[in-house]
Amino acid sequence: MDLALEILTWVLLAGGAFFSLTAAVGVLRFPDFYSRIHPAGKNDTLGVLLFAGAMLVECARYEYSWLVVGRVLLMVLFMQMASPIAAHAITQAAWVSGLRPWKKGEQPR
Amino acid sequence: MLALGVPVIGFVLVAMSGRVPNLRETFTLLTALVTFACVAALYPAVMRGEEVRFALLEVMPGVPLSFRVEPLGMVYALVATLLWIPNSLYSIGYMRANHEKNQTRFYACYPLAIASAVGIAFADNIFTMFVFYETLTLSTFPLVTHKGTTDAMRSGRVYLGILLTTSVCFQLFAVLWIYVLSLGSSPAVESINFTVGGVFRDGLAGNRIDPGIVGLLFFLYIYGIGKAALMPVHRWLPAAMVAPTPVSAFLHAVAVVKAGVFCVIKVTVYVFGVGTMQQYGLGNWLLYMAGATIIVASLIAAFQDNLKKRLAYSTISQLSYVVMATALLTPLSIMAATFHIVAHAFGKITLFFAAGSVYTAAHKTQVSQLDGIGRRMPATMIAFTIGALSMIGVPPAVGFISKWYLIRGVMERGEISGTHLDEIFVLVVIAASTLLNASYFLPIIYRAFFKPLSDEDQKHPHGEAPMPIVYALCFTAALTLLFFFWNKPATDLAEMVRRAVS
Amino acid sequence: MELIRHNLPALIVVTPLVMGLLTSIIGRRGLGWWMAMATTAAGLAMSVQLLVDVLSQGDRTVEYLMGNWPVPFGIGYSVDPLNATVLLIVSLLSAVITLYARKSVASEVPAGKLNFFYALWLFCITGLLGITITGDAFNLYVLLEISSLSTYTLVALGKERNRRALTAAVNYVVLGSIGACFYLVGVAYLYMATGSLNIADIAERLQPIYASWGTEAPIYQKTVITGFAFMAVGLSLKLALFPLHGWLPNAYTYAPSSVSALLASTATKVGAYAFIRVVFTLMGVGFAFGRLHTDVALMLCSGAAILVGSWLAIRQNNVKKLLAYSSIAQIGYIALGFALANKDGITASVIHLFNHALTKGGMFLALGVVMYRVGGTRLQDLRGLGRKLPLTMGAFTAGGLGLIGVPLTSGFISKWYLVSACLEQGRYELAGIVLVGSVLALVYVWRVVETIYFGKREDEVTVREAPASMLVPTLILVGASIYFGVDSSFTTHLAGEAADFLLKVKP
Amino acid sequence: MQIVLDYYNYWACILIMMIGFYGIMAKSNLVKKVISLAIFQTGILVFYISTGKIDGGTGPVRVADGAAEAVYSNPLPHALMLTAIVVGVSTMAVALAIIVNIRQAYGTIDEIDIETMEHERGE
Amino acid sequence: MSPTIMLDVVLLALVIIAGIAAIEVRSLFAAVMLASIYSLLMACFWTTMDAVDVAYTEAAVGAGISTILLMGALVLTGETEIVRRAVHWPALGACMLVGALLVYGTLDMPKFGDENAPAHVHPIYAGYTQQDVRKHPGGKSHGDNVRAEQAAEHSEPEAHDETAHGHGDYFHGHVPNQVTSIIVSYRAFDTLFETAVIFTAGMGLIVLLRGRRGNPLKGGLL
Amino acid sequence: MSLGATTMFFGTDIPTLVAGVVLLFSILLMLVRAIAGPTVWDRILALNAIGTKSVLVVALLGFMTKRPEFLDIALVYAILNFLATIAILKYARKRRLG
Amino acid sequence: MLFVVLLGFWAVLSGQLDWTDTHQRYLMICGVASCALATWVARRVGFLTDEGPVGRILVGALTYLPWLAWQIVVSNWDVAKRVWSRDPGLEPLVFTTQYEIKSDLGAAIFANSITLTPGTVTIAIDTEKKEMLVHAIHPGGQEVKAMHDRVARMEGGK
Amino acid sequence: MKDNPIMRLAVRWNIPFMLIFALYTQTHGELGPGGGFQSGVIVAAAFVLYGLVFGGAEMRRVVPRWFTDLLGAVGVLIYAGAGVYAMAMGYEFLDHAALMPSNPGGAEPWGMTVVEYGVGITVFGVMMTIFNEITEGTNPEDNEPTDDSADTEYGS
Ligand code: NA
Ligand code: NA
Repeated sequence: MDLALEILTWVLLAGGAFFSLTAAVGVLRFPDFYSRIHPAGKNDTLGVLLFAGAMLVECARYEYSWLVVGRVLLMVLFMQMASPIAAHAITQAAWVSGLRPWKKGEQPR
Repeated sequence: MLALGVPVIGFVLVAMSGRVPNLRETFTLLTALVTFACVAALYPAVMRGEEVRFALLEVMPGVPLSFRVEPLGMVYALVATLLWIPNSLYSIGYMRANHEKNQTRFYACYPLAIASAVGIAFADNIFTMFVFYETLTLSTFPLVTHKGTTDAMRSGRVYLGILLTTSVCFQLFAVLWIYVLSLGSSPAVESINFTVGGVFRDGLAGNRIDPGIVGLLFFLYIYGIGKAALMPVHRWLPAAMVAPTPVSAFLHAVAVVKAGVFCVIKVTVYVFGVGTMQQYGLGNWLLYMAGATIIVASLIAAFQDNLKKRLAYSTISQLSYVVMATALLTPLSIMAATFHIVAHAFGKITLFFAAGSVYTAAHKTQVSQLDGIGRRMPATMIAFTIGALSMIGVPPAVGFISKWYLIRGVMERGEISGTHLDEIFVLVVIAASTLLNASYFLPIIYRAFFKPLSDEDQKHPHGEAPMPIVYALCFTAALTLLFFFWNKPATDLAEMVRRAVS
Repeated sequence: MELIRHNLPALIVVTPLVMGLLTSIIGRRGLGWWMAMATTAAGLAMSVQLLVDVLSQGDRTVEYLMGNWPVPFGIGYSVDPLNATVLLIVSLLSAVITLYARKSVASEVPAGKLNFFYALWLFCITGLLGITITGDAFNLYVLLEISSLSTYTLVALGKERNRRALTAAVNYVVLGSIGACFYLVGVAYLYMATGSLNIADIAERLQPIYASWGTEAPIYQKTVITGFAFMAVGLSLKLALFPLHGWLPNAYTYAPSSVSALLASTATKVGAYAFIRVVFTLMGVGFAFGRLHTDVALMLCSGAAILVGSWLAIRQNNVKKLLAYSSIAQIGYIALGFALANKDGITASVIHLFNHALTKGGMFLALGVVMYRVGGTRLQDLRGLGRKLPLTMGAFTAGGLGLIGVPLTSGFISKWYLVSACLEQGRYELAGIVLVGSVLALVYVWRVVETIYFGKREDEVTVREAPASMLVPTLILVGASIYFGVDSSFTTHLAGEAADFLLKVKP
Repeated sequence: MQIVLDYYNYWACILIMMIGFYGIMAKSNLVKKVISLAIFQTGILVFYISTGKIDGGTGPVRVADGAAEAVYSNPLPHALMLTAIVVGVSTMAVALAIIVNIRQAYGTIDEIDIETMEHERGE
Repeated sequence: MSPTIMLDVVLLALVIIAGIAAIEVRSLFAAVMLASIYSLLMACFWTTMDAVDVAYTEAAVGAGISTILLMGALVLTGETEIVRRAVHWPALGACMLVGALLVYGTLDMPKFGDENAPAHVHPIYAGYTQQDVRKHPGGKSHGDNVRAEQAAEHSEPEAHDETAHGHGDYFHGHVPNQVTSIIVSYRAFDTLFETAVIFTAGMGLIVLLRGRRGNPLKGGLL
Repeated sequence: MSLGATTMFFGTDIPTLVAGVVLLFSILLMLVRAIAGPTVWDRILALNAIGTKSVLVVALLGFMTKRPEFLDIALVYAILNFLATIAILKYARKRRLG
Repeated sequence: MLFVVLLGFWAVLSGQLDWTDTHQRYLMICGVASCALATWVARRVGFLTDEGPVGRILVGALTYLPWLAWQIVVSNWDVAKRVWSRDPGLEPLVFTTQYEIKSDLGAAIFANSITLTPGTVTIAIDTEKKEMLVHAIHPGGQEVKAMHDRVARMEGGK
Repeated sequence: MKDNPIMRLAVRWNIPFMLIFALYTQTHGELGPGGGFQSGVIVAAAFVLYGLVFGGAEMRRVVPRWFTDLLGAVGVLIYAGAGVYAMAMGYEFLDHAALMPSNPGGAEPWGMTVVEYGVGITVFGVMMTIFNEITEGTNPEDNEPTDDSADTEYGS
């Protein structure tokens, strides 16, 4: 049972790390601001969920108090709320400032 | 120590009565008279050989501001306070006649300067002497720059610059050095107090101090006393000629340069000790330096057309007489030096009064303008003649006496040392300088009395200067003559100095 | 009373802090000044009492434990003759300058901000007093920062008169922060080597470290040396020791008049005190001077400070700046004194802390009057003021004589001891530099004095003598400076006690 | 090599301090100077905090069960650095306030520009 | 070796990159952002160093205050930097000198993480972490006398009895956070002045900024 | 995070460590974006993303050192990162904060 | 209601709920006071005054959230594939979408959901015209209808 | 930003939770990380967030300027007051034992609590002041008086 839980944490951690890295690579590779916001603002969201999952499993394994569980949940909740809001706010600001999206075939910028 | 307090009170009174000129000048004269009276009152005690001591306050632990009356100081104090009386009188006449500005500041500074001079005269230790030496410089600075013109300011800067720089860099250095040497359980120096026979005797005898260092200290002292105007630190004196004539008289005769040479004698006698100096052969270079100064200054004086400048260079050479006499390091020569302070003071003040009188009455400053002036201003020019004779050393002027003692001093030194190179040098200097003195004073007298008035002067008739000036002038001229015949107080005191030295 | 007396070391620092807070809340308009005045007066009384207490102790120390935690666990204050003297200097000067500040500040700072001005003023004083009294190396840093931070703001307030105040302030912020940071780095290295922050405890724990250095396995040698180096450089920046004086001239010149006076008379003094404390109590003379020969570096720096500072002062046309450069030279005298590390040297240093505070403070106050009445402090603004502001200018001149070190002024006493100390150590060249410095001082002071008394004014404006509230403090300071030149028994006694304490001579 | 590993934290903090110090000296823009100063200060923070670290130690908050066996990192440097951080940010606030005033008075926040302006005015 | 050493090294590298970038980047806006990033990374580093309170504070200061401050200042000062030369050699020299001295001093320090470093064997380390520092004993101080009287009045033996409370722990209420116990109890005096420093900064801002008329940079992107 | 099977061989928590290093590596990539720009929006984007990842790093560290109560730090991070993003945005849009 | 939620929040954070311990008692009192204070401030800043049927939306969210989570996983996978593929195949476009959600809260949830799912980002909301400007990295991202309907239903209580 | 419903909501929903979090940080300072300083910052952050979105003038309606200015001083006064109280009771400055003479050890955490409140209040006040001052006069829509004589003193 313990080994199963441990393997579960590995999987979740690996998934989280994978999506985080994906986000970063996306931010580097994508051609313009508007397309970068997709991996940056949100591939994280899944990454966060997976990491949080790993932490919760950990809580179960070590029987950390419910306070720790509560904190993990709070953290996830807050980040899932804040991250799209921030992403939205940034794109809106960029849009209002006059930045226009890259079209297929243009030079990346 | 009333002698010190009175001038300070006088300063306050003068400064406060600035709005009422008559009151202010009354105070000035009154202060002068009372101060002289105070100093003179001490004379009998000194003659009785009593110890008059007074410690004002302890500025730093072990470094008090204290006073002691001894014969040498008495000579200087008497001369300064006595001559201040005619000087004040003369100032009043001069300042009124020339409508000078800022008279209150002018009169206020005098008492301070005199207080400083008295302080120097009666100082008990090298610290006290240094303190009053400095206050004398500072209190005379406003007098020198009295006119406030750019020229006056520049000269004032030279005056202050040279006097303070030398005193701070050399004299203070020496004072502190001696102070530091006097610390500890077996000090190299007995104390910072003036001691008969000097403070280095035991230290040198016990090998606690190198004679070279004593020599260096002596050097520092001599050049730290810039008021003695030994070349090459004499530049301040001609520069100070920009001041009004009463001030020049004050500088040259009453207080300032006298303070310089007085300090030289006092330090030589009471700090370094004549015997010690002689034993270790420390003062010889000074003899030559002073001799050179005498000759060079006299030569320069001979080529000056400005009357006051000529007098200034004459002062430089006369001061070096005192220094040279001191440097001979014999009891008689010290006596000569002491006496020459008096002699030169009387003569020089007369000369300056006369020059100021000429400026006030005729607005002339150059020697070449003086043709025939003796007929219009006979009193002034006769006084001038007396003063000049005293400078040259012709009897019956008082200058002769000091030269007499000086020559006796040279002889005495010959007996002591056995070598004669120094003595011959001194004698040659005396002879040469007498000739030179004559060569630059006699032409003036000749011009004044025997040359006709120039055409220019015919158009501007004038008489004698105002009465206070003439009175002062006659008084000092009379003193110059009188002192030749009745000089007991001075000789007695000088004699006491001689006895203390030998 | 007994309660107050026991808590004096804490009260002396806490009172201005609390009063500063209250001042910021209720110190509107005039009240701010009254509160500052009452506080500084109380501070003066307390520091006098503390000094008396210290000197009456057999071991010449008064200890105080904050929160009653034993040192080195808590922060301890320890008062000895040296810092009791510096406390007296700071509280005396701050009281007199506060007395003066009212009108001057009212004319230079917007009325609505006076409560904050006086609050910052009191905070600055709190910091300075705290630095002086604390026995904890890190606490010293915090107090240093509170005084610095309030000083930056106070200096920047000079912007109402001249925008240069702002650049001066920002320059001060940068250099002051570097200084504080260097000090902090130094503390870190010493903490590394000893594990403590209490000055006395560090000093004790350094002993075995020093002892190991001669052996084959020296411990923490490089660490301790580096720690000391950083502390020394940091504090030198704070005390504006040449060549780290860059912040000082403009800060003093463009700050509001009272602030210049307060800074000139107290801030660098406290910096010098801290330096002395680090060298003598924390690191020990044997290490700092004996092993590292920091004294040689200090002598070089202070000699250069005397000559260069005076030389630059000569070239200034703004009299405030002239005084600022003169301060750099005077700091050189102070540093030179303790670099000599003999009794006369430390005595000279401490006396000069005292005397220079009085003299410079008085001169800056006199200049504040000029600012108040004439509106500028350039040389041409002072022309011919000798007749119009006779007392103020008299005070300025007297102060100037003190700077030169004319006999019977307090400056002379300092130089007397300093030169004696140089000669005792056989450092004739340093004695010469001190004396040459006096001559240079003569030149720069005399330029101003001449202008005051012999300069001609083109504009014949009517300038009245200073109001009594400004004149009296000016005269107090200059008068004291003269008094301590004529009778120096008080200052020499204090300084002697301090020197004995530092050199561990048993009383 | 060993010395690099033994002290790697210290090398990093020295590097950070040097970066900050360079910025303070080299940058004429005042805001940049302030940022550099902040970086310099963090270098010191790193230094202190590193001194407090103990291998195998844990954060100096007592673990709930059994205080005896846990090794805590030294809390003292942490406490000191809390103060230092606060002091640093306060200094930054005041510095920026002055810089804002400078911008208003001079129209620029470049030190060299300001000096040139004052020099031309003859100060 | 601590398990976090890898993270440590990587974090430090990131911190250094961010620091250099913040100083060298042209746009002040970018510099402020990079400073903010720098601060975030720094806070991660504090956590690896077990300095939880410092991390907490760094987060509050770095992400919260200083970003707002710098941004606010940029509003009022403009954001372009004039770059005069690529490398300022004298500054580089000075910074090398400082660096060299620092390196020199580090060479014989206790090793990083060494539990036998003087700082950790000094009694104050044990005192703080075990919280068994006792208040100043003896009757030297006035306070102690008062305390003794009060103790006599109340006659509560456990208040002065070590054994009654385990390890002679002075913090009877048990303060688990040792950092907090240092900053507001052992060294509360420091913190008092730290608070005063904050307030001083507040006053400084009021005095220097309040009452400014007009914005020097009217307008903007919108 | 897990000190079970893996620690038998390595004495340390390898999976969490690897996850942490990967997170830091992605921070590095984001940092490159923040430095390179090119628009201010790219930088803000990168800042925000770095903030998110830092929160994760801190949280992971808490678990790694077995002190999960330090999650508070992660929380405060998340909150203040949001604030910083909004402030910077506000500035970037309006060139003012008030 | 907010007060109760906040109390819960406090309890999760604090965990000091032992009434017998003096210090914990103090902390609990603090908690209640804090919640009261926070509620009061929330009123002051206009919390819950103009957001619409909050209660119903929150209940509806219970079913919506799991669905949303699945959507997030799917779209994340999609973006991840693009990131790692040699040719990301980006054809970005900006489009507007009308919405019929009444409350601000609903609109916000909808907009956030669009943003949360990778591939689409809400650029702007116009509450007057009831339309949103959305950026998508490929044309397939235009399918937001399902999401809209769910949110609208949630708001409607069905 | 205040015309954007997302931002409006985000901020309004966040504020109470941030406040609770801050007060938690404040009161649990001696149990876990954090304390007065961090609490003050978070409380201020909540209002600053509000100010960023709704404008400085609106924020100052919620938290008046005189109030925050005052708090800066009040916090330090509370802190120093704790010390002065101890002194007045015959203890050393800042000896928390003065709060509970019968049980000095037990008084320690209470004293710490008191001074932490002082710190928190000051930090909150000063953070708000910083935001107020650094943003003053930059919003052309604000028509608040910024005259120094009217505003620089508390309670005007
Ligand atoms: Na805490
Ligand atoms: Na705390």
